[in-house]
Amino acid sequence: MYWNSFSEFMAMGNHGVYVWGSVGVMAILMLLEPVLLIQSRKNLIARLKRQFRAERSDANTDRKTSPQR
Amino acid sequence: MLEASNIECVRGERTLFSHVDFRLDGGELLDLQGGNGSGKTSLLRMICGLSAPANGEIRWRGELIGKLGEDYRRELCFLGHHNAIKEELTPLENLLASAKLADEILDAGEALDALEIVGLAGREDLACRYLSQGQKRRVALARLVNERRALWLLDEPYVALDAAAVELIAGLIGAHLQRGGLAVLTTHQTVNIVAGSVRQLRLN
Amino acid sequence: MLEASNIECVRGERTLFSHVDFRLDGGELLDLQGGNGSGKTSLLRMICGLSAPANGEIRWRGELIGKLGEDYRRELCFLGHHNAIKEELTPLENLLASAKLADEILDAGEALDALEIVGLAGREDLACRYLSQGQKRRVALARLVNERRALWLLDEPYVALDAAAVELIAGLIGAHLQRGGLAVLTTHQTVNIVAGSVRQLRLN
Amino acid sequence: MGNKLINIYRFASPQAFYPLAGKMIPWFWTLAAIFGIAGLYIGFLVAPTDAQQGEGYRIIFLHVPASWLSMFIYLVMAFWAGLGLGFNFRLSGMMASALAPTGALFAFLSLWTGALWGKPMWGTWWVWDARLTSELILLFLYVGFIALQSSIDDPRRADKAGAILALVGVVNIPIIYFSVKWWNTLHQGSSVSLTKSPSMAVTMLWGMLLCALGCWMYSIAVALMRVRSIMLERERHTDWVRAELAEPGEHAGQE
Amino acid sequence: MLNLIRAIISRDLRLALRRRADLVSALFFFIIVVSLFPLGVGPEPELLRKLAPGVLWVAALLATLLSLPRLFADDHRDGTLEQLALAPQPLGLIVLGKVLAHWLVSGLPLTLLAPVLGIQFDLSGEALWVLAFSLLIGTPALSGIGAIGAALTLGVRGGGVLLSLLVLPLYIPVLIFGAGAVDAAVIGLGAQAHLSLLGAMMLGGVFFAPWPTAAALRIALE
Amino acid sequence: MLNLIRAIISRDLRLALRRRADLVSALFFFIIVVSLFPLGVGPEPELLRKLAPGVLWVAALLATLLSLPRLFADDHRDGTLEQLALAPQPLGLIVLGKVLAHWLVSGLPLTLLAPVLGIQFDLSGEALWVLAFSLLIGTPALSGIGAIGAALTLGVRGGGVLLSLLVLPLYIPVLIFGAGAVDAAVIGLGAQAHLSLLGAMMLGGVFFAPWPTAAALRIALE
Ligand code: HEM
Ligand SMILES: Nc1ncnc2c1ncn2[C@@H]1O[C@H](COP(=O)(O)OP(=O)(O)OP(=O)(O)O)[C@@H](O)[C@H]1O
Ligand SMILES: Nc1ncnc2c1ncn2[C@@H]1O[C@H](COP(=O)(O)OP(=O)(O)OP(=O)(O)O)[C@@H](O)[C@H]1O
Ligand SMILES: [Mg+2]
Ligand SMILES: [Mg+2]
Repeated sequence: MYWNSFSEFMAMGNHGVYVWGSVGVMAILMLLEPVLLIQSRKNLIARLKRQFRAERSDANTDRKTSPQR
Repeated sequence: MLEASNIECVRGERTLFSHVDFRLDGGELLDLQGGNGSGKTSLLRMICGLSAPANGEIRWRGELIGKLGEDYRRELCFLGHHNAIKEELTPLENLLASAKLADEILDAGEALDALEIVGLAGREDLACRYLSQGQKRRVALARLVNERRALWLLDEPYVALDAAAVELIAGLIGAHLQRGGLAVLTTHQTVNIVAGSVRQLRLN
Repeated sequence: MLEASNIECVRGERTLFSHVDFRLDGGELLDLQGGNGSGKTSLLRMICGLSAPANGEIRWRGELIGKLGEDYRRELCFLGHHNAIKEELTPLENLLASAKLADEILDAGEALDALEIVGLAGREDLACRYLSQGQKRRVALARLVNERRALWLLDEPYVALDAAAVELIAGLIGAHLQRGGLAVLTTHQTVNIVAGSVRQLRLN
Repeated sequence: MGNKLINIYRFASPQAFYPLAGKMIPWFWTLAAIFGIAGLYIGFLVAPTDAQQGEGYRIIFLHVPASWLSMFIYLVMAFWAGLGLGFNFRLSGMMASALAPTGALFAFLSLWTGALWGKPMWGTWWVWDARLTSELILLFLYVGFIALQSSIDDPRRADKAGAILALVGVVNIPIIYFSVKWWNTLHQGSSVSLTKSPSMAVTMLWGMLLCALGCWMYSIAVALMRVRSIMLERERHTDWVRAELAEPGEHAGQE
Repeated sequence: MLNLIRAIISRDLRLALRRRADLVSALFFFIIVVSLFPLGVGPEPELLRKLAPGVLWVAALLATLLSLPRLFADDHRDGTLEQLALAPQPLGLIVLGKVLAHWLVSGLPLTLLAPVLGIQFDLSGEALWVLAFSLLIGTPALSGIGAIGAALTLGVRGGGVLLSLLVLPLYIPVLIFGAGAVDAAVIGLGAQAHLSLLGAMMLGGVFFAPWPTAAALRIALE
Repeated sequence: MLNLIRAIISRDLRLALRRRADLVSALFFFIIVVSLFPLGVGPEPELLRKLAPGVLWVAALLATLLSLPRLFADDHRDGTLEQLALAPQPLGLIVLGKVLAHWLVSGLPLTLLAPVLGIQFDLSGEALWVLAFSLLIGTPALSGIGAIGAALTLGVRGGGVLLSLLVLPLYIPVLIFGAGAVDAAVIGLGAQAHLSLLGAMMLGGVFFAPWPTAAALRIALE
């Protein structure tokens, strides 16, 4: 292990802002991307399911209400 | 109500027509006839007040239309060669926007009904750019469904419409005339309209 | 010569038509029918090769049109809803330019004759922007006068034309068919064309 | 289309690929985590300080992987797009669309980390030198690709148009990569090369490589996740999507 | 009356949103022009700081100038302009609505974005404020004055150039006072005088210009 | 083949002449941008000389960028593009013709005018030559590359901005080398290297770009 203390690690030889700024943004974005993906996938699936259900019920009611052509 | 006397139209160096007179009252239809380029569109634009005749005058309820200005425009509905619809907007948005600009009150429900009447049910929310030629024309004509202004000026409304739609528009014009409205119409197709009386005016 | 089998057309999420088949030989006219938005224009564009059908194939002299490419395009003349004329150019310039781009030989004399035939005598040197709606259409249709390609695809050629011009264009199409040409036509007006045989295809 | 092509078409069909991708995703996540943690451990806890740059140099463990990936993903994306344009595979267009946002992310991160590095090292956030500029162009290209695709409604047309753009933009990649060689710039030249022995300390090299591998695995995982969503969306009219989304209790294909 | 203006604005904004282009294009153009300069001129911060007011204001002016031809052209082509001219309200009010919509779509975003771009040029906080404020009151004047030119050149052969020719002389005072205000702030002098002149121009551009514009439109439709 | 290209060029030139706008607008825009700068920046000759290569090249680039949307849009709207796509010749050749016509209308006049404007900025004779030459070989590349973007964004929602967004990244190298060449000449270094790179870009832009453009046009027509 290279570092002597945690505070030294955080300070990064006076370049803490830059180093941790990079690490932070990169970490946030790389975590955010999959989270957003999962979220949008959930929404998509819900939307598609709703749509399919609507189509099925349309088809059913059509068959019930409309007389044989 | 609408009177034109001794109208002359000059385009470029060409006199398209001159000494044109007519008079139109409530319930009457003026059927403007003439070949391509005979000046029908030009005459209609003069009646609108968009351009001024080289000679002669046009009166509405006895007054010069130039003098009446807004009061005249409030009683007039013009549909030209161009559809005056925006390709980016949906039929519903187009209809609502044009009603608002014309200072008419039209709620979304009425607009949807109008669109259904002209056969655009199911396309209310599709941008107009995707519509077929005839469907675009129908969007423009949907204005007529709830139009209660006295004077309709229609420049070849039937263009690009299929037989059913032509029938429908003719019916709308007929109903307008029966309500006591006036209409000036140009078309190259022969279509029957039920009207108090049809006057014909042949240019050239 | 022109064969289509099992064509399907999808626009957006909507299937406009499917299982469309037809076959057309020399001297025959295909009369495409259907209401506004039924897919006539879409089918014509597929026959041109401008868009690909979702399903099915179109053959010309037994070969797929996609494979033939330029050889097919050299035998085809398409006139769409749009006139494909430049408003800034005169009718004469428009006609000459479109002939050149289509790799046809047309000298100024022939072009002037063609314009006269479609009734534009005296307007050859007026920029098209000043022409009336019907006159613009006539400029576009003037191409047909000297057109000797085998396959004509005409999308509502009669729109905006007066009765005389409609007659004239119908005559041009008839002559083309009698020369052994093929034509596919859409129109909402009923016009008689003298042809070897007329096949009708109703979409929707 | 010949029969052979149709076979490949089937093989690369979304229907076959969808479950396969689903199975692969966890593996790539695992690999990404392993490589990433190892790389960061070496880079931030083991590697010694740099004589000239002090501790600030540690940004290299983020900056270089991000820069590499931003270029590499573009190449892969262009490859898929070209495949789709040439052979009309449905899958390849979807892959290209799935890769673009991740590529844009890395291009942005390359710029961001580079700027944060530049401030302490060069005293400025930004200079208009060849490498920095061409990396910015790369970001624009990604954004342009995404914007172009999203402004075309018809997915088939969007794929084709995007493909043409992606292929045309490929010329930018060698420009970025060789910019430091072709022009003398502020940005430092390549220190990792296959021919010469690496000029940097071995630990640092390892840290960088591991981080890059981690980013690579991450990209694959994320792209696979995204492509699965795109597949569902685009193929929503097909029976396999209906079957895929059917609730356990009910029949997939009624009728 | 307000109703009408609101209707016009909402229609135009919706169109802009639908096209997206209109909304972003002036903005994007602005960003491009402003960022291309450092690329072409070279990166010395001292030089850039001197350039900043000029570049930012010229870019804003060009961005507005470029969006002008489309102000009435689309409506003209598809027949909407005829309908507007036939509407039972003064055409001047309709034009006022369109001018405001144009500003919302082109001028306002520029104003909001300019300070961010100013940072690239290393401007001081004070100068950034003056920049934003000068654009806020300067851009409506640009839209209003431009509308006259756009209407005069509607459907005229060679419209585009003619438009610039007509409008530019009228824009130059706005440019000079706008850039002057920022310059003054950069040097540390007060920008008060410049700004109040700009304000007067804005009032003229917004409330006076629509009437000649309406007259020009009626002529174009004849 | 040459016949076809000639036919296209002569048609497009005649249209441009008829519209006049097209012929002068790029040029006029160029003049405006170049002359507005001294107005915005202030009159110090030292500063101006430093600015000159950047300003002139950026202005040329913007002038081209702005004329791009109309490259295919008019033909698309009035149905001519369909006819071109149905012509019995490779669409790529037709595009080549249009690119050349575009250059004749926008790039060539710029090139001829640039030295005159360069004098305003107090450039040396040598630098003026390099400026003109760099524009002569650089502007065809701009037209060619731009055509790809114009075709890709044809009829697309948000066309205008998207076009700039797509084309600009590809223009930046041309800008850098173009302005770089003039810069080198101003400082007194050789501009050889820059110019030969520009030449390569020109060949690519003129002879390679038409093919992706043609493909993009076919997609747009679908
Ligand atoms: C926004 C600014 C920056 C951008 C866009 C950028 C871009 C890039 C790119 C694309 C690479 C990968 C290409 C290659 O491996 O040859 C790279 C590598 C690298 N960059 Fe940057 N960079 C930026 C700022 C910096 C700064 C400020 C430094 C350090 C002072 C730096 C140091 C490095 C190093 C050491 C490498 C690795 C080169 C190697 O070993 O191959 N970069 N950068
Ligand atoms: N500057 C001009 N010089 C000469 N003739 C002109 C000029 N401008 C217009 N024209 C002519 O004026 C006429 C305009 O006709 P208008 O559009 O009113 O005809 P229309 O009866 O509506 O025809 P259509 O049935 O084709 O719509 C055309 O014959 C046109 O050629
Ligand atoms: N993206 C889309 N989503 C849904 N429907 C669409 C889409 N694009 C086009 N359409 C529909 O496709 C059809 C296109 O029809 P087409 O233009 O071929 O009709 P047409 O038979 O030529 O009609 P017309 O007689 O009016 O010219 C229209 O009904 C239109 O509404
Ligand atoms: Mg008419
Ligand atoms: Mg049709």
